[in-house]
Amino acid sequence: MINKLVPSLSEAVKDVKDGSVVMLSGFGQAGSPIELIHALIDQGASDLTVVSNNTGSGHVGLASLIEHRRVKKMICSFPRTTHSTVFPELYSNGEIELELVPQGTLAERIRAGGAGIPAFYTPASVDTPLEEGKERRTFNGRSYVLEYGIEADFSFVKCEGADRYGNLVYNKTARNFGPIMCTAAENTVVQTKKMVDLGDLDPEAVVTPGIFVNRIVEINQPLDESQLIAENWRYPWH
Amino acid sequence: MINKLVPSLSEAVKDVKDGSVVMLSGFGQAGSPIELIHALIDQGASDLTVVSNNTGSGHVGLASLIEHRRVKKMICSFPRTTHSTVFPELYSNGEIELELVPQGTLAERIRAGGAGIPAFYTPASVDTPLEEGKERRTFNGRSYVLEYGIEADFSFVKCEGADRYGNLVYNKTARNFGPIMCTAAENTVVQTKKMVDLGDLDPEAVVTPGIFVNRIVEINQPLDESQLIAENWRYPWH
Amino acid sequence: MALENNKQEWTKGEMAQNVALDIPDGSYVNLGIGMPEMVADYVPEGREVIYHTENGLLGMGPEPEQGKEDPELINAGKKYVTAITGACYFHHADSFTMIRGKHIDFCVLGAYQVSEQGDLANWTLGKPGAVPAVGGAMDLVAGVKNIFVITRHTTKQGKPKIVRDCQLPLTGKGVVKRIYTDLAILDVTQQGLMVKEMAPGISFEALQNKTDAQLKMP
Amino acid sequence: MALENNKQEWTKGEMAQNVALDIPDGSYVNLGIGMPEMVADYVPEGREVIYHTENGLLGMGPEPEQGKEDPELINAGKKYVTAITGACYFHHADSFTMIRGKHIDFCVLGAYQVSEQGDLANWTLGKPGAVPAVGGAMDLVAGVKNIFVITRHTTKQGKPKIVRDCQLPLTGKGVVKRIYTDLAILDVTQQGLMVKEMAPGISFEALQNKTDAQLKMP
Repeated sequence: MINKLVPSLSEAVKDVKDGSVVMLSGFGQAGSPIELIHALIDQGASDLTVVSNNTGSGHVGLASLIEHRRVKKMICSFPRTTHSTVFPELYSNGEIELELVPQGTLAERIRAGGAGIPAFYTPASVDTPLEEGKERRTFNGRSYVLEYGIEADFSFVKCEGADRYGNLVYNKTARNFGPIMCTAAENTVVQTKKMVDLGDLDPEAVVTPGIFVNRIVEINQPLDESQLIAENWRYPWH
Repeated sequence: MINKLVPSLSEAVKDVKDGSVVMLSGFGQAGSPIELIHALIDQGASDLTVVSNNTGSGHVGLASLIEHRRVKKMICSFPRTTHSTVFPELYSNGEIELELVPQGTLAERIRAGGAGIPAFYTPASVDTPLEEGKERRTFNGRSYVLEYGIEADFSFVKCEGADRYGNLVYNKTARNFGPIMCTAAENTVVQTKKMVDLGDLDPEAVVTPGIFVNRIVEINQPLDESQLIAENWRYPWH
Repeated sequence: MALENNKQEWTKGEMAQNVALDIPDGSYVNLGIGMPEMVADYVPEGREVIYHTENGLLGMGPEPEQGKEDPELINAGKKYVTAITGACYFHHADSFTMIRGKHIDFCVLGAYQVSEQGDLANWTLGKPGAVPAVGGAMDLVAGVKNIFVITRHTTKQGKPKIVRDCQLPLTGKGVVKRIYTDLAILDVTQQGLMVKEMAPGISFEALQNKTDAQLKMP
Repeated sequence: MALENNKQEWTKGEMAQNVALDIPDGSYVNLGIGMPEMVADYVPEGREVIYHTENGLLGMGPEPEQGKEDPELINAGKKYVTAITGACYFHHADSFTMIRGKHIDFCVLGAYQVSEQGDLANWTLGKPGAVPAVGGAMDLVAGVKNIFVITRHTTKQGKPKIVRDCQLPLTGKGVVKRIYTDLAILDVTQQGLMVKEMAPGISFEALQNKTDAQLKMP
């Protein structure tokens, strides 16, 4: 019988290894799998390459993972936000690598990784400093650059509802990178606000088909990152 | 005010031109916009390049369009089915061109066309006769071929429900090529079984966002192709 | 046909069962048109296997009862099917993301010819003037983790289908992992075609005689 | 600042209104972070304009009432927003299909510099050690049908932002179609920068004096 629900966060993240490539869903706070990230801090893997749109805020979630020096390299489109201090500081000191990718290219590279497309051409970044090192090619008189699919060892994704097959639905703009990251990892680990019975999700409205999901952990009341930041929390809690 | 509903089939297809590239949704009968195709026959445009997974059955729908000698070239993955005689006959006589594309490559080329991706690499067709004429390239020790996005002048798509913004939902496996074809045409023309009020479609369950749709025509009771074929109908009716 | 010792070759049902026994619980499986479809009838008790059909359904169920057919619920062979509880629908690009992106565990396909290197020819006989049709076959062999072939060991004319080199146009090169015929189960390995199992009563010599490719016993 | 004849340059609101007037009924529009967001406040009566935010919402509505903020309903600037009736959600790859695939009609962006060829620099000042952040800007300028820039005509230090050639790192080359400043509306054409409209009371000479690029009257 198929049942992808695992009993604990530690079980869900147990086999991340030093050097793993880990995708983290979310656009800012929305869709960020904060409990899975904290479990990963507890688990201890380091030298990670993290693929995520941002670099976290305050001293919780992804910012805390970076602060714990677990991240060797960030692949992202927007490494600073209002309350991000951890990444900028390490970056200025040359203590963390950054691969800056235009947001649409990042999304398309993740989708390509999940779809068995090794590389594709896109017009974004042509004639800009981010074209540097990329192969340029002309189609129908317009210039494009070659970009490569990204595959990860793990994707950590937050969603709204899941069933035991791994079918997922999301909430509003917390969907963002979740569905494509589910497709692009060897192991996709999901935290859901609720587990539902098989058949409770409308087959026409499932966003992530279960085939893309390996493990699910139920976190009914996920932490509110902006509240934690406003109250100056740090993970581990103190 | 945005209202993409048009009053008639003839209005919906009025500006197809000789030589247009037209995508037709559907996998066999499921999802085939048969009323729009018949309206196109009546409209009269010829020398069309048609992108569709199959080539139609019997003497209705796409088969009838081909039988009326309106199609110069088919781009498809599976040009024969149980009841298809029109295309095979013309093809054997050298009276219609065929670009045979593996089904996944066809889907990805349509998606790429809609997503502003001019070209991508795929492993499908490597080391087969369908690799002929394609550029081959190695990534991480594996061979891939270069494939190009397809853009159309028109997409004709059948769906289940639509609102005046053009948001669409589909029915079961009639979804197939519809959503990607909606993205890949200059003009996307949709036949829907029902028009619903704005707000009646769940924003989390919309499959085709309205931005991809230009015109909608409501056909409450679309023809049943297999029944027409069983009863030996031909379009125009006789 | 009768084999030595009055034993029989495997029936179609037994061939399908041989395949089904090798597909573990929890697998995602795509079944080709024809004999491969029979595999779904032999899933052993206690195993949950999810069927993918490339026209946009994960969780394909059995044929509907008569009178309950839905022309908008079909499989890749355009036959009426049902959807199981927990199924979901998606469009063609997402469907081939599953295929090309190595998310499907097993694909069971028919064959015109399979070579000892695992080359597969199953999409066209390449006859001049005939309409070629490829469908999703080339994507499946390029993207699914394990490609199983189920086929009669020889053609109706008695010619070997398991060959040294395919004469017919290829679907993919070096893609087949295991071959299930009415006479044997063969593994494609770096050392060549290994006989994993033979139908009861057939000898290795008799099997080799019906096979163009060189067979090996492990 | 006061202009000749005691007339004033356009206010931010007037600048946003100038943009809004040029966006036809039924348009799909993406608004950049900051001043561009104000454009939504000036849609003329009777026009229906649909806002896209690249983090996965088509049909973005105004700010929520206080106390009704939803941390999972935000815009690209990570501000709380609402969704209009008829809105829909989608993932990031689909969102950038809309952008890259030329489905969005207008994008209104801020700028550090715009050149007379329509080159845009708006993502980084390129200072050593600073953290570069690009977001969706390069995709937007590469894919949206019409790129409008809304910006002060000069920097706070009075330096021209409309320049012969951008000194700052580019977001895209030859991408801007029209520039809305507090002093003028400028069209990027093959003949150069055409003055479409000037703020009341400013002379062409005064405008040219505050502009590094060569301006032309149509």
